[in-house]
This record gives sequence, C-alpha cells and structure tokens, in this order.
Amino acid sequence: MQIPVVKLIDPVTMLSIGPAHYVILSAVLFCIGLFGVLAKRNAIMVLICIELMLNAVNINLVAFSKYVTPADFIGQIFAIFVITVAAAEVGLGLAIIIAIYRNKVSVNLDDFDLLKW
Amino acid sequence: MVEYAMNHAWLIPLLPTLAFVAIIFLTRPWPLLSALIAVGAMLTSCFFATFTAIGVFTSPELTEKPLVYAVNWFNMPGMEINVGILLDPVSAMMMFMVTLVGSLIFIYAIGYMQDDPGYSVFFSYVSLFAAFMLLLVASSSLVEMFVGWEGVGLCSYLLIGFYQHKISAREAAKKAFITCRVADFGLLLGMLLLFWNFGTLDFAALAEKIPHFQQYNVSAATLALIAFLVFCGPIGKSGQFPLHVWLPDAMEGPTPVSALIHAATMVVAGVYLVARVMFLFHEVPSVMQLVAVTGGFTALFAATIAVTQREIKRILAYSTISQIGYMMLALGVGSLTAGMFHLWTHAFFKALLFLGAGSVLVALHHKADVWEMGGLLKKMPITGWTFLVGCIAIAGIPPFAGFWSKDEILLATLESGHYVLFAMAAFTAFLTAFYMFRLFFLAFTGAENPANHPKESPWVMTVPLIFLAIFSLVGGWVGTPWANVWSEWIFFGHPHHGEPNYMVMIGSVVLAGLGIYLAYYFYCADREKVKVRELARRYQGIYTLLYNKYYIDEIYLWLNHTLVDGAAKIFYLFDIYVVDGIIVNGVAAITGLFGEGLRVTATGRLQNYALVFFLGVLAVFVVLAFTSPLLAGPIWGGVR
Amino acid sequence: MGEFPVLLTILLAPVAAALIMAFLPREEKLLIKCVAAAGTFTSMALAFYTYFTYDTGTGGVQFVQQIPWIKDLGVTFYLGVDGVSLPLMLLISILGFSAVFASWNVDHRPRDFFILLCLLITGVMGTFVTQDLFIFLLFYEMVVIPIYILIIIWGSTKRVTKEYAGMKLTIYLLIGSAFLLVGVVALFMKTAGILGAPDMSFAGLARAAKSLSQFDQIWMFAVMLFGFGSLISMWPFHSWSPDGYAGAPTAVSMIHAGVLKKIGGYGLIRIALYVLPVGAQFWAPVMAFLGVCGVVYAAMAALAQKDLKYIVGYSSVSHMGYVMLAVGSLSVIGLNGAIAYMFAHGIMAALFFSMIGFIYEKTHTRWVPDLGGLHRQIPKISAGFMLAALATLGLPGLISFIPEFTIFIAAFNKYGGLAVAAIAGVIVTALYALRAGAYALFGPPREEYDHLQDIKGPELVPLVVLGTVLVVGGLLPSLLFNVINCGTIPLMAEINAALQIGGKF
Amino acid sequence: MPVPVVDLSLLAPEIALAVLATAILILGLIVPKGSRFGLSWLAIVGLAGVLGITLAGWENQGTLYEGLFIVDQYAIFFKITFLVAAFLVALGSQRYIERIGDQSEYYSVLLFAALGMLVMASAGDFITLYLGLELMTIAFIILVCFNRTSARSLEAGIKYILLAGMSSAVLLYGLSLVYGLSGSVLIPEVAQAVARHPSPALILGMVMLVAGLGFKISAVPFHMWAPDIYEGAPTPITAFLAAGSKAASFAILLRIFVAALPGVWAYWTTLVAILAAVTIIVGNLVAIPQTNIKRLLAYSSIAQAGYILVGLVTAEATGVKAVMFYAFLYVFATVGAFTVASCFYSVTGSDEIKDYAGLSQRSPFMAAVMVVCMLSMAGIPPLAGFVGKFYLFATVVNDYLWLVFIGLVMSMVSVYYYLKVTLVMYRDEPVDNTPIKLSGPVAVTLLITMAATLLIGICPGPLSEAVNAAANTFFLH
Repeated sequence: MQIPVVKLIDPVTMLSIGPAHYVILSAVLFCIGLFGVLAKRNAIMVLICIELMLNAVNINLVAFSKYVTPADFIGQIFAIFVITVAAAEVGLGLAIIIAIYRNKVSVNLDDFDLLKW
Repeated sequence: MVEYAMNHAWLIPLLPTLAFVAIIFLTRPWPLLSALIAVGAMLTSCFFATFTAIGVFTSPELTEKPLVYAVNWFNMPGMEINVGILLDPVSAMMMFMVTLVGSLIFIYAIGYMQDDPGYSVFFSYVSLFAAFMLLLVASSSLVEMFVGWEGVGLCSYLLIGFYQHKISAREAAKKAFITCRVADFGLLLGMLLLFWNFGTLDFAALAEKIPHFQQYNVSAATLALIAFLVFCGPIGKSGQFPLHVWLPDAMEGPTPVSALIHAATMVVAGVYLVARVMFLFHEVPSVMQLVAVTGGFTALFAATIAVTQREIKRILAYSTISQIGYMMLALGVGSLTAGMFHLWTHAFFKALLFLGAGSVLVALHHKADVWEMGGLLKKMPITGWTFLVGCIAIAGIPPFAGFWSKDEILLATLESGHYVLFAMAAFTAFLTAFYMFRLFFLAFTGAENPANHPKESPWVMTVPLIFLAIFSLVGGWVGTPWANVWSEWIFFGHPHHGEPNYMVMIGSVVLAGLGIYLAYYFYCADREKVKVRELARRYQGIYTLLYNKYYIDEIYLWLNHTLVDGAAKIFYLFDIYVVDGIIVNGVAAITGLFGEGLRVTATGRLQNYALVFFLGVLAVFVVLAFTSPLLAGPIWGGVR
Repeated sequence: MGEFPVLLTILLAPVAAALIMAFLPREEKLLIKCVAAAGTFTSMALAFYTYFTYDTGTGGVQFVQQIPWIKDLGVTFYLGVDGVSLPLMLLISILGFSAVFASWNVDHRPRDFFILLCLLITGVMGTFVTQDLFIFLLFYEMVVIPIYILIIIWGSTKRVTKEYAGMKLTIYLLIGSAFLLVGVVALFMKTAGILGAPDMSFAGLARAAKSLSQFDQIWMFAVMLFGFGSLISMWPFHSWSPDGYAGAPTAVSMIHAGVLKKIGGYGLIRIALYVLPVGAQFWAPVMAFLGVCGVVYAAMAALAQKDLKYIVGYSSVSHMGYVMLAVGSLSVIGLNGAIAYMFAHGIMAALFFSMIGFIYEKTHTRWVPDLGGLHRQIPKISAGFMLAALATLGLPGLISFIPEFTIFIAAFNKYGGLAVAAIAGVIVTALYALRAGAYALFGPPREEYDHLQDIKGPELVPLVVLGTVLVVGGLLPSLLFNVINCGTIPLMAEINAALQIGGKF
Repeated sequence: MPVPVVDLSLLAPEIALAVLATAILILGLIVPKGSRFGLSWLAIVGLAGVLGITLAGWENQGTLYEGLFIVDQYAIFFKITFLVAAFLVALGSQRYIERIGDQSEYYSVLLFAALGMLVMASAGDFITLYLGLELMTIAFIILVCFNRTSARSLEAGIKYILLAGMSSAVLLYGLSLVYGLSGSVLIPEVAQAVARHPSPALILGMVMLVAGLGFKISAVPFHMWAPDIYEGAPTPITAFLAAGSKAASFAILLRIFVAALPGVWAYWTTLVAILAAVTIIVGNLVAIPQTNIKRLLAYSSIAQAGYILVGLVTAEATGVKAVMFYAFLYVFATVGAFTVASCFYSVTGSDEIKDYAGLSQRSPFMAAVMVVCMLSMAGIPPLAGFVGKFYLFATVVNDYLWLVFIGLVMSMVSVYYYLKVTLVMYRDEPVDNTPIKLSGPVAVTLLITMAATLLIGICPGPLSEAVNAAANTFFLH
C-alpha cells in the first residue's frame, strides 16, 4: 500500500524547528546517558546518566505530543508520570547508595562483585 | 493288557518324571527310599514298554503307518505345535531297550553309589534322564524331540558333573554341554528350515510331505542343506568326528551314568534321530554319503585311539564312539535295519562292559589305569567272566550279539557298493577285537598287582551284570541271517533281507580272531610286555600321536581360549572405551564444558551486564531489520 | 465387568502400602516389610485373577474403566488390558512381590526403601494397565526418580560408582524419553488436526494416524524407536544398562531388568507399531539389524565379564536384541514371540538377579574368581542360580525356550541370514551362562564360605515363586500364548490393513 | 462529552489491595515495634480476602477509562496467579523476615509490588503499563535490599536499581517512539497504526519494548542481572521475583504482542523462537556447574522463562493458554523450592548445596517438596510441569519442530542438576542430625505447593478448562 510520506527533514524548512530536531536531540541525549551508564564507574554518576536517558524520553514524548497528537495531551501526561517515577527511583537509588557506602566505604561499581558466576 | 499299555504309552516317560519330582521334593533325606522309588518307577515303565512293544510287533501295519496320540501344545496363527506319543517298531524297540537297560543299571547303581553323599540326588537325576530319554524316543514331533534331546543333554551335564567338587568333572560337564550345544545350533537351524518350507514339524506330516518336496517348491539343494543341518545334531550328541571330544571326558561321571547315558542310550539318540527322519535323508543321497563316511571314518578313527589308551573307561568310551560310527555307517549306506540292530545289541554289551568296569573300579578304589591292574579274574570271577562275554560280543564272535549286528552292517556296506568303507569297517572290526582283548588281558589276566586288594562286588551289582551278559549273548539271535525277524519289523521303505553272505561272516570272524590273537600275543603271552613296549618305542611318533588323541582337544582348547575369549575381550573393551567412554561420557563432558564456559560470562560487574543488555537490543533489532521487509520503506514510515 | 475396579485395585494396592508405611515409625522394620509384602501380594493375587478370568474367547480390551480426564487433550483415564499388556502386568505383579522378599534383609532405612519400591512397582504397573497414551506417559517417567534414589542410597559401587551408574541410567533414559515425547506431541497435534477433536487413546490415535503422511509416520516412528529403544537397551543405546544393574540394589535390578525394560518393547508394539504401521514397515529392517547386533555384541561382551551382575546385565541386553528382532519381523508369530519372550526374560532375569543378590549378601563379592564351590555351602541359592542360567541359555522345558523358538521362526521367515547370526548367539549364551555357573558355584569348596547360611524362610519366596513360573510356563506355553494371541492377532490385522498388504501369516 | 460511568466493582481487587497495603504501612507506624508480628497475619488474611474478591469477580468483565484499564478473564486469571504467589510468599516468609527487618514495611511493600502486578495485568495502554511496571519494580528494589545489614543484599539492590532503571529507560524510549509513530498509547489503536504502516523506527521502538520486558522475564540476552539479584536478595523475595514479576511481564507481553500486533507478528515469531531456544539452552547449561542453591534455581528460572516464551511463538489462543497454564503452575514450583531454601537458610544460615546433605533425614518433608518442585520444573510426569510443557510444545510442534527437540532434550538435561541436589539431600549423611522443625505457616505453604504441583500434574482438567475460558476472552478485544 502507498504510505503517505511526510518529509520530516525538509531542507527548505530546515531553519524552522521541526519534530526532527527534537527527535534527534533526544536520541543524542539518550546515547550520552547510555554511554554514561556503561562507562562511568561511580554509582551516582550512573544514576544521573539514567536520569539523562529518562529525560531524553521526556523530550520525545513532549515533542511527539505537540506534533503528532496536538489535540489531547497524552505525551505531556506521560512525561509527567515519567518525571514522578524517575524522582522516586532516584530517591531510592540514593538511599541504597548511601546504605552501601556505609557498608563498603565505596561507591565504585567495580567494588561490588560479591555476587558472580 | 496290551491294549491298555498301548493306550497309556504316555505313562512310560511320565513315571520316571514323577519319581524325579518325588525324590527331589520329598524323599531326599532317605537315600534307600529314593533309590527304591526310582527303580520302581523304572521297572513299571519297563513293564509298560514291554507290553507296548508286544502290541506294536503284533500289529504289522504300524511300520508303515505309525500310531500317534498327540495333543496340541500351543498354537498361534501359522504355527501349531503338537506333543504326543508316536508308536512304531523303532520307537517301541527303543522304549523297551531303554527301560530294560535302565532298570538293570538303576539296580546296579543301588550298590555302586553306596555311601555317596549325593545318593538320592543321583537317583533323582537319573530318573529325570530316563524321563527325557523316553520322551525323546516316543516323541511325535521334532520340537518335542528337541525338548527331550536338550533334556538328556542337561541330565548328562548334571551327571557328568556329579562330583562337582572335582575341577575335572566340572570342566568335563561344561565341555559336554557346550559341544552338544554347538551341534544343536545346526539341528535348530534345520528345524527352522523344515518348518519354513513344510509348515509343520510333526514326523507323520513331514513323512507325508517330504517325499514330494517339489510340490512345496523346495529345491533339492535346500533339502540337502536341511538334511545336513539336521545331521549336525547327531554329530554332536553321538560323539561323531569332529565333535567326539566330549564323550571320553564324560567318563568323569559315576560309572552307571557312563553305562546308561554315554554307552547305551543317550549317545545313540543321534542314531535314533537319523533313523526317525530317514525319509528326509533318503531323499538326499549326497548327505547319506556324508553320514556313511562320517560314520565309517569315526569308527576307524576312534578305534585307533582306543588302542593306546590306558584308563579303562576311556578305552570303553572310544570304543563306544567307534561302535556308534558303525551305526551311522549302516544308516548312511541306507540300512536302517542294520543300524538299529547294532544299536540294540550294542546297548547290552556296552552297558555290560561299563558296569563291569565299574565293579572293577569299586574293587580297586577308582584306580583306572589298566596297566596297574591284572589277575582280577581270580579275585572277581563274576565280573571277570561277564566282562569276557562283553568283550567277545563286541569283538564279534558268533554266536554273541555283536557278531550278528556287525555282520549286518558289513553286509549292507558291501551290498551298497561302498568298498572303501567296507574295508575301513572290516579293519575297525579287527582293531576292536584287539583293543578290547588288550583291555581284558591287561586287567583280568597276568600277574596280580600287589598294591590292589580286590574283592567281588555285592549281588546288586553282579546280578545286573549276569542279566546283561545273557542279553549280550541272545540279543542278537533275533536278527540272524537265517531267521531275520528283526528286518521284518524294523526297516525303511521295504524289508531288507540280507542274503546270508558266508564270505563276509567268515572274514569278519577271522579278523576278530586275529585281533584277539595279537592281543593275547602281546599282552598275555609275554608276562613282561617287552614286545609291545619295543613296538611303541619303534613307532614313537605314531604312538604319542594316538595316545594324545591326535591333539584334537588341544586344538579346540586353543581355539576357545584364543579366538573366542580374545574376541570377547575386544568387544568388551570396545564397549566400555568407545561406546560408553567416548560417545556417552564424551557428550556429557562437552555439555558440562559449555556450562562452565558460559558461567564465567557472569562477571559480577553490573556494567558488563548493562553492555550485554544493550548489545542484545542492537542484535535483536538488526536481526529483525534484516528478516523483515521494512528496510525498503522510509525510516519514519508515515506520520500524520 | 466394571462392578469391581480390579485393575484400579491392582494399581493402587502398592500405593496404599506405601502410604501406610509412610506413617509407620522407622523402627518397626518387620511390620514395614510385612505391609510392603501385603500390598504387593494383593496386586499379584488380583493380577492372577485377572489373567485367568480374562475371556480369551472374546479377546480385546477387558476389565475396562474409563473416566474423562483432560477434555482439551482428549485424555481419558482409561484402564483396560488385552493380550498384549496382560502378561506384562502379571509379570510386574509377580516380580514386585518377589522383589520385596528378595530385599527382605535390607536394614539401612528400610522404610524409605520399601516406600520407593512400592512407588516404582506402581509406576511400572500403570504403564501396562492403561489404554491411553497420555496416562501411559504419566506413569512412564514416574519411575525415574524412585529408581535413582534407590540406586544412590542402597546401590553398590564396583567398576563404576553407584552415583555415576544411577545418573547415567536416569539421564540416558530421560533423553530417550525426550525424543519419544517429541514424537508423541507431534502425533497428538497432527491426529488432533485430523480427527477435529483430540483423542489420546491408543485406538483413537491409530485410527487417526492412518491418514498421516508417510514422511510423518516415518520420522515419528524414528524418534519413538530411539526413545523406546534406549529403554529396551537396543544396541548401540545400551551402555546404561550393565553399569546401571551393577550399581543398583537387587530389587531394582530385578524390576528394571525384569519389567522396566519391557516397557520399551511394549511401547514399541503398542504405540509405535500399532499407531504408525507405515513407519514401522520402513524401520523394521533397521530394528531387526540392531537387534541382531545387540544379540551378538552383548553376548560376546558378557563372555568377557567377571562380575556376576555384569554378566547378567550384558545378557539381558543381548536378550532384548531378540525382542527387537521379533518386533522387526512384523508378524503375528514374531509379536507373540516378542511378548512371550519379554515375559520369560522378566522371570528369569529376576530370578538371576535375586540369586546373585543373595550370593552377594552372603559372600560380599560378585567377582567370579573369588567365588567357587558354593553348591555345597548354599545349595538352594545354587539351584536357583543354575535354574536361571539354564533358562537364560534357552533350555527346552523352561519358560524361555518356546518364545525363543517362536522368535527364531518369525525372524527366519523374514530375514533368513540375519536370523542365523542371532541364533548363533545361543551358543555364546550357553558358554557364558555355564561358565558363570561353573566357576561361581562348582569346583572345590572354599573354607572361607563354610559358615554361610543358605536362604530360608522369606528369602525362599523369590526362588519358589519365580522358579515355579519358570517351569510351569515352560511346560505349558499355551497358558501364555492363548492370552497373547488375543492381543496380537487383532493388532497385526490392523497393521496389515493399514499397510494394505497381507503378511505371510 | 458525557462523563464516563466508572464501574468500580471492576477495580475491587486493586482498591482492596491498595487499602490493605496502606493500612499495614500506617499501622506499622502506630503499633509498637514488639508487637508488629500480628501485622503479618493481617497481611496474609487480607491477601486471602483479596484473592476471594478476585475469584468472586471471575464473571465480571469490562473496560474502564476508555480502554486504559481492561478487566477480562485473562487479566483476572493472572491477577489470581499473582495473588496466590503473594499469598504463599507472605505465608512462608514470616519467620525469615522477623530476623532481618520490620514486618510492617516488608508486608506493605510486598503488597504494593503485588498491586503493581495487578495493574500490569489489566493495563490497556502504555501509561498504565508503565505505572504498574514501575510500581512493581520499585517495590521489588526495596525488597531486594531489604536486609540492610547484608552486603550481598545491598549489592543486589544497587545492581537491580541501576539495571532496572536503565532497562526501563530503554523501554520508555521504545514506548515514546511507538507513541510518536502511531499517535496513540492505547494498545488496540497502536495495533491498527502499526498494521497500517510499520517502519524501521517503529520496529526499533518495539524492539526496545521487548528488551524492557525481556529484562523483567530474564530472557537471554537480557538475563544477566537475574542470577546475581536472585542470589543476593532475601530468599522469599527471590521467590516472589521469580514467580510474580515474571508472570506479570508475560501477561503484558502477551497483551501487547499477541493481541495487539498481529500485523507485524509474522516476522517476529522466528525471532521469539530463537530467543526461547537460546534462553532454554543458556539457562540449563549454566545451571549445571552451580554450587549455590539460589543461583541454581535462578538459572533454572531463566530456563523456565525460555519455556514460557515458547508459548508466545505462535500468536494463537493455544499459545496464550499454554503460557497462562505454565505461569500458574510455575508459581507453585518456584515458591515451593525457594521456601524450602529460605527456611533451610533460616536454620543453617547457608545456601550452599553441599550443606543440604542428609536433608531427607533431617526433614523428609522439606526434601520431598524440594524434589517435587524441581522435577516439576524439569517436566517429569506426573508433576504439573509435564502437562505445562506438553501444552507449550504442542503449540509449536507443527512449525518449529527443532524448538521442540531443543526444549525437551534440554529439560531432560536439567534433570541432571536437579538430581545432583537430590543426591546430596538423599544419599549423604547429615553433619548434625538435629531434625529441622517447620513453623506452621511454612509447613502449610510447602504443603500447598506440593499438593498443587501433584494435583495439577495428575488431573489438570479443571485448570485447563479455566485457562481455556480466560484465553478466549482475551481475543475479544
């Protein structure tokens, strides 16, 4: 069947901000976050990078909400939920990191390998 | 009475069976009672057998048309096996002979087995043997006969190994069973082929069908093969060359056993089988030739060995082999009459000889070497004289039984034109006379051996000897060339009247006489036996060869230990190292290794886990992207 | 004839015994044993009743009980026996009973032992009394775990450790059954598709399978052949068997060699052959060939053994070769022979193992060179041993001869030359059987065994029961064949109908 | 537009559970520390009550909030499954928790986790899905590191939160893409959109979604976290994690893929089949060399996930049904095995397999339960696992025969490591012969699990019919 194609990246309207910009931005942000998660050795940094990833998602959601479903605010609602949950998650994360720091005097992820094989 | 006996012929095998059961389960603790039960059962069967025989011999049509009482044993579509009793002169004669000789030997055994720990067991075994033997004789179908056939084999195994604590006895028993087993393999195949081609194993039916085997589209070659395979059985059972090796060793058993099983009855079962299925052999002359040659050769071959043996029972054993060779020869040249006749006479005098030997052994406390005996005739007259009768009978001096039957055989051989075989047979007759009298002179005449203190055996042992001696004398008179009652009854095809051939008679007598004289000359005339020693020294090679029975046992032993056991070892090692070791355990080991290998990927570093996770996502996406047709479309697809 | 659920009772009597035992105190050893004996005896008595009241005139499946079980799998709890399963059911009940007495002297944790034993017996029993494939499977693998535990706790370590032996036996058979399951699942789906509604009863499957494609039948039969074949220790999938038996305690060896293996043969006939005749026809030569290989190979291997249990272990592999050969002959005579032979072998193998068990118990060795002259010290055991040995070598007049003969006839008709090799196995069999007997029992007695006690009292039961069956079955084979005919004739008729060919018989 | 009428009776279980959880939390603050043990009973009884409510609502179906929240028998069945799991875990873990922490917190969090699962089961759109998922996850994070004094527990906790966070981020990103490209978050609408014009980006979104859920069900290659967390977490939690969260994730996976994406499914099936095969193989092979009972069970539960995935391969009622059936019986097997482990731990303080020596003599019942549960996982008749596997593989035998071979052969391989445990428990002589006493509730738990495993195995008829009904309602939407 014939798919109605909308040029997301339009050289003419390139200067005016379009959905593509948001999508690309969020993608970049996501990748940065992912890199952090994989590369950083400090638990707190990793936690922050996860936040980055979640925020990338939020950007996506909001952008799509504006361009795809402008009528109802699904995206925004979703984003708000994400923010809330993320907050809870971070709180919990920090709590655990503190607890484990008490226990091991370290927040370096490489020190946590009691459990393996 | 006769009617009754014929209608209840099935009792004849049954009674000894009952005796066996009774002894094993009830009367084992009371030896004498057990013995009496066994003897009683045997005598009763003998009684029945006698009347049956009379009945059979008074109704001539039975020779052509045997009387069969059969019941279904088990059946399934395409296979119906009956068991029953088949009465015709041959089987009647056999039954009579077996029960008669059996009874005498049982009685003898009462004395012989005195104060033996296994007294009752012995009588239970021999009763069982008698049962199986009679079943074999009376059976109406090949399967049933096979049951009896293996059964007697079993009993001979048990009785040869009766003194199980002796290594030699144990080995002899095993040897006997396995040798016969090898032979029975052939017989079994023959039976299968028969069944396959003719769809039945009843003698009567087979006798109907086989003469017109072409109708059942069976080629002559197949029939020959069948006949040959069937003949394998007798070769083993009747100790024909090359499977004769077990019979001499079988002498490890108690002497009554040797007399009953390994002289009079079981070993001639092979002859009986061939006679039974004569209708089969008759169709394939080639195999008949084979039978004749095997018989003739065995006769001569065994006789030569017997000449040099020292143990009294071994000599008799080889003579048995040789005599059975005669019977085979007779059957081979097509004279059922002569074969069965010799079987009949041989039963008596060979039993007599063995029992005599037995009584000697008892007297000498089982010192078996004839060279250490001597002068026994004075000390044990009854044994000695009866033994002499036996020797004369087997040597073939008229009017003793052996003469008539042997004469029949020689005659038949000659008439059928097998001159070479005739010559061999004749020479065998000479040898027979020689070694039998060698035995006699060595044992019973000459100087006494001071080491021995022999005394005559009790009457339970001597009375049977006397009876047997009588039979060895008169047993042959039923078949004299002038009044040949025998051939009126027992024949295949048409009655065979051998014209009295005086050349043959005289010839054989002369040969026998010569043999006896030589024996006298070497072993009786010169006290010191110097001549014979001289002779042995001169022909050292031949002597040792004969003395060691042509080294055949050694060859078999080598085959058994090197080839069979070697092969077994190889199979076993292959099994544990290849099938089990490499394949089974190998697979298991590999699985385990995979487990270990994958295990170490769990490093415990959560970022490695994250990496794997992410790579997984990519991988899945890539796979999916390439398997799905979507890459064609634009990245974003359609967006509103 | 459903007024009294006889089969159900036969099946559940041992379970009941097990439950009772579970609540008895550990110390009540004698009581425990008696309970076990009672349970097994009940099922044996009823099994005999069933066997002799089975109406051979009408034949077919009798003593039927049906309870709808799983609707969407078309499973019914379908109990019933016919000529094929009846002898084997009788066999397990006899063996179960004798096994209890063969292990009468177990004093290490007897309660656990007899509970597991009863469960094992039930499991085996179940496979024979059901007519529904799914229920068959339920029982088929249920026995695995009791056997494993029995081996690892009460087993003995010789050439290989009992742990290894038990694990190998278990895993090997399970892998086999995995393949079998693949076949069954596929069969189930395909037949369900054909019938519209699923049906797991043998008859239903057979009906539906007629319209399977030839290819399907062939590959399904192949996997089933592997599954059942490894259970019946078909060469070359036999290597679990000798080690397993050597490691196992007497009772397990008896039941495993005696009956459990036979489930393989039974399954081959009842499921593979009956449901997938086309596949069977395709694979028959292979079965026969492997069977013959097994006969010769294992017999030769047995010849090289010095451990009594290994001898019998290999000999049972070799004897199962005959069964494969018979099944491969695809004829009424062959099937008759196969089933009768499975029965016969069950009896004699059990007798053999129980006697070896006693010898081991008394002398603490199974190593033939260390034995000898036992016939003087323990005559009864020796007698039983010799009886078993003679049955093993197929002595006429004992139960094993006629089935063997029948198998030979059937095999000979179909695969002349191949059969000859199998028949030649008879010689080797005689060789190792007699050697074992001769070297272990006969010859000069050894004084270190003079003090030995011969079996007496309850220990005699296995010898008496099995010995009687051995002889009676040998003298009156029709007792066996009249029943078996009722099963095999219709079965073979179905198969031939499916194959559109009239077999030679 | 008219204000939609909300039939709260459909929400009864969720509401009841939320109330219960909150109540316990609050009471925990009020009741003095010493006497909080009663709260555990409150939780247990309450769970039973909720279970009753749910069962009562079996016939009561419908959708709320314009399809955001779907209540069909499919959902209800899964809810029952979760509640049963929660109930058994709660019942079996009283003593265990008593030693490591506060009863009230533990039980309230446990209930919240259960609540999250319930929500997931009837999620009709991505937002609800996400909420339920996160509720469950966060609750589990708390529970995993509930034993604040143990380094292992904490390590498990941090690993879990970071990895779970990342995975949910990935999941969300996928969701956002799907939403963006389909213009809706309602699963049915998404379905139509995807069916109308699928695109690589959409597929990427879907893949991320799968990855996120695959993480929860610990399907290879998203499984790496499972063994560590399972080993480190308090054993009852491990049980709940293995049984509950897996089942919940499967519930939602089925909802999304089988119901919602028939259009793109065609070329997903092969992928799922491969995933299933790999998961089965890896899980079983790595379990072989394990020496710690929890880790062994962890790997075996990975393998179990593989088996359940088999049911997803064919997007049909039979598959759905098989998954539901297996998930249900799997709950009992897992909880049973882990409960044995947990109360063994609370007696001996060890999880090493070698310490299980002679368990059959110290406590025949525990040993028996262990064996039964493990063999049920292995699929040995007459235990429940056999029937479950039969259903699962029956669905794929026609198209993916190789998968059936792998699955069944591997399940028999798994018997190997289960039997190694059996060997230790039954053959070896115990080091100290003191019999292990079981507290009443634990005994009841074990009894229930064993009885259920046997019962479902021997006569699966009733359950399979219930499952049938549920699976059919599933296709109404």
